[in-house]
Amino acid sequence: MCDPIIQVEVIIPTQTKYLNLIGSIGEQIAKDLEDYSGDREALSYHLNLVLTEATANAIKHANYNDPKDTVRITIHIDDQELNIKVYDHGQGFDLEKVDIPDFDHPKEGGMGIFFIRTFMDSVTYTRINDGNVLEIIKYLK
Amino acid sequence: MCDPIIQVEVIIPTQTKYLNLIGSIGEQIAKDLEDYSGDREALSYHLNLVLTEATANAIKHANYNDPKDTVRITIHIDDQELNIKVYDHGQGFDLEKVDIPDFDHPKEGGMGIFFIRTFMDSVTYTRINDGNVLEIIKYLK
Amino acid sequence: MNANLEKINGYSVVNVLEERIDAHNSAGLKEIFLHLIEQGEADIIVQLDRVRFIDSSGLGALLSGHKNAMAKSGRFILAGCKQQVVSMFELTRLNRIFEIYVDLTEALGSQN
Amino acid sequence: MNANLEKINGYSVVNVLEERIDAHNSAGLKEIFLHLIEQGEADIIVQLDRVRFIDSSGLGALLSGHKNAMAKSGRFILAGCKQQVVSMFELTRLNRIFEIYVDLTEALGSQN
Ligand SMILES: Nc1ncnc2c1ncn2[C@@H]1O[C@H](COP(=O)(O)OP(=O)(O)O)[C@@H](O)[C@H]1O
Ligand SMILES: Nc1ncnc2c1ncn2[C@@H]1O[C@H](COP(=O)(O)OP(=O)(O)O)[C@@H](O)[C@H]1O
Repeated sequence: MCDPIIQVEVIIPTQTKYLNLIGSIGEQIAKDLEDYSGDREALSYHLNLVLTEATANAIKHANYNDPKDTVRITIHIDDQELNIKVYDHGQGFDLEKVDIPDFDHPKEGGMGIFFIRTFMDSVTYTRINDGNVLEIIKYLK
Repeated sequence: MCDPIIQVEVIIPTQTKYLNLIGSIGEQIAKDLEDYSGDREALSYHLNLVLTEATANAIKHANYNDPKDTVRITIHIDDQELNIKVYDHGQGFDLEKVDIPDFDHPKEGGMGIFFIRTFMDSVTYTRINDGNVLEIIKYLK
Repeated sequence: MNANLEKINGYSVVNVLEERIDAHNSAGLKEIFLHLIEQGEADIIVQLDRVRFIDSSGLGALLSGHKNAMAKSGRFILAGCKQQVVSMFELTRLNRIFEIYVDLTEALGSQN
Repeated sequence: MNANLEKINGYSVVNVLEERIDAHNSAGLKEIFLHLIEQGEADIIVQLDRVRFIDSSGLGALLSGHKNAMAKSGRFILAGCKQQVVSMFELTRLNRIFEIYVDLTEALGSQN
């Protein structure tokens, strides 16, 4: 029973104005999920947030000021899990070295990866041919 | 200047509950379009409507009750135009034979293609390998 | 179709609670009208103030309700339509067929 | 960043008119706070009642406003936050740092 239910692929220029589009797609997908036993409203917000943060990182940190650079985002959903991949063409970074923010001394940045890890079940960042891919999984069962 | 700006591909099961997702993506894309000289609010509604009607047709008329059947929708936008393709796996139909509705004797059905033609600039329906594709174009300049 | 029903001054008021009427829920709306009319409730006001989007199947459901109410010499009134929805009526000339009032109060105050 | 400014009882009230604060408009919000504080207006109320979504950069912009207002011995008050927004403050413990009131009236009526 692992046939994909929904598959979405979006390719956008590295511009923050498209974050709303990406986030909204996540929000809407959560509303359409059948059989999700958890809090659907919360999942809507979380998917919106996770897609926004991951795409914003690909735009902010992985773009050599090439106006033709793009970010590719895929969302695959099957019975078991929701899988998000965000592809960038940057120099990459070490996900393991990103620490939990120090909430006693809050800083303006550095909360994005924390949100992704908090709301989703698995996060990896891997170098591929012409760039990198951040893969995020949320188990639905 | 014909590099694509936004590319979206969505594959959904042939179920009407996903119409909202498809329509919402169109609505949001219209809001993000730069340099569109026309009425952006109206374009939002029209894209929502056109995607909803075209996808609903692929679900209603082109589905042999195969629960694993899917509809594939692509949206490509460049400087010049917005291109929507809706792929179905059905027996097809003759688009040229779909008449304008008779508004003096209104009927419950038969308005979908009329809306698509009214709001967009070009509509074609073509047989391809394993099905058919409805291609809809709206010029942006 | 998410909707609730009230009875006011002899009218069955159908409050549509969805923002969107499309092929996913329009059959449900049509059913509501059919059911009312079968029960002899052919004076119907449809409150559309929440509806931001309607597709061809939604227009079809309203037209079906209208036709069936007329067949029983009832009234079929639309109230609270947003501009986007009115535009769809205009494009299909359904505005010449439906009785349309700004809101429920105007609809209830209207003479047949 | 779509926002308007009012001056009420000595406070600069920033009404955020967006439903969404993300990396696209958060820099603009930060600028608004910086600009006010540079002009000596360090008592700020941010009306967030329209905001349905805030990301990490939006939280960062609020934190920046807070820090800069504190540095000038001002106040930095958030009003009208929706539950989703409050949840984000709670997760990052920013609720311990920000002064938060249900609405503008409560915010204006509060004593320092
Ligand atoms: N796609 C990416 N490419 C390169 N570096 C990244 C990427 N995503 C995250 N990073 C690095 O990880 C750090 C932490 O990211 P995050 O938690 O989202 O906070 P912020 O983006 O606010 O700094 C970033 O500052 C950046 O150095
Ligand atoms: N993808 C499709 N596959 C097969 N037939 C189609 C398809 N799309 C439209 N049609 C045919 O064209 C007719 C007109 O479509 P439309 O104007 O959308 O109205 P409706 O769907 O309400 O009948 C349909 O009744 C159907 O016969």
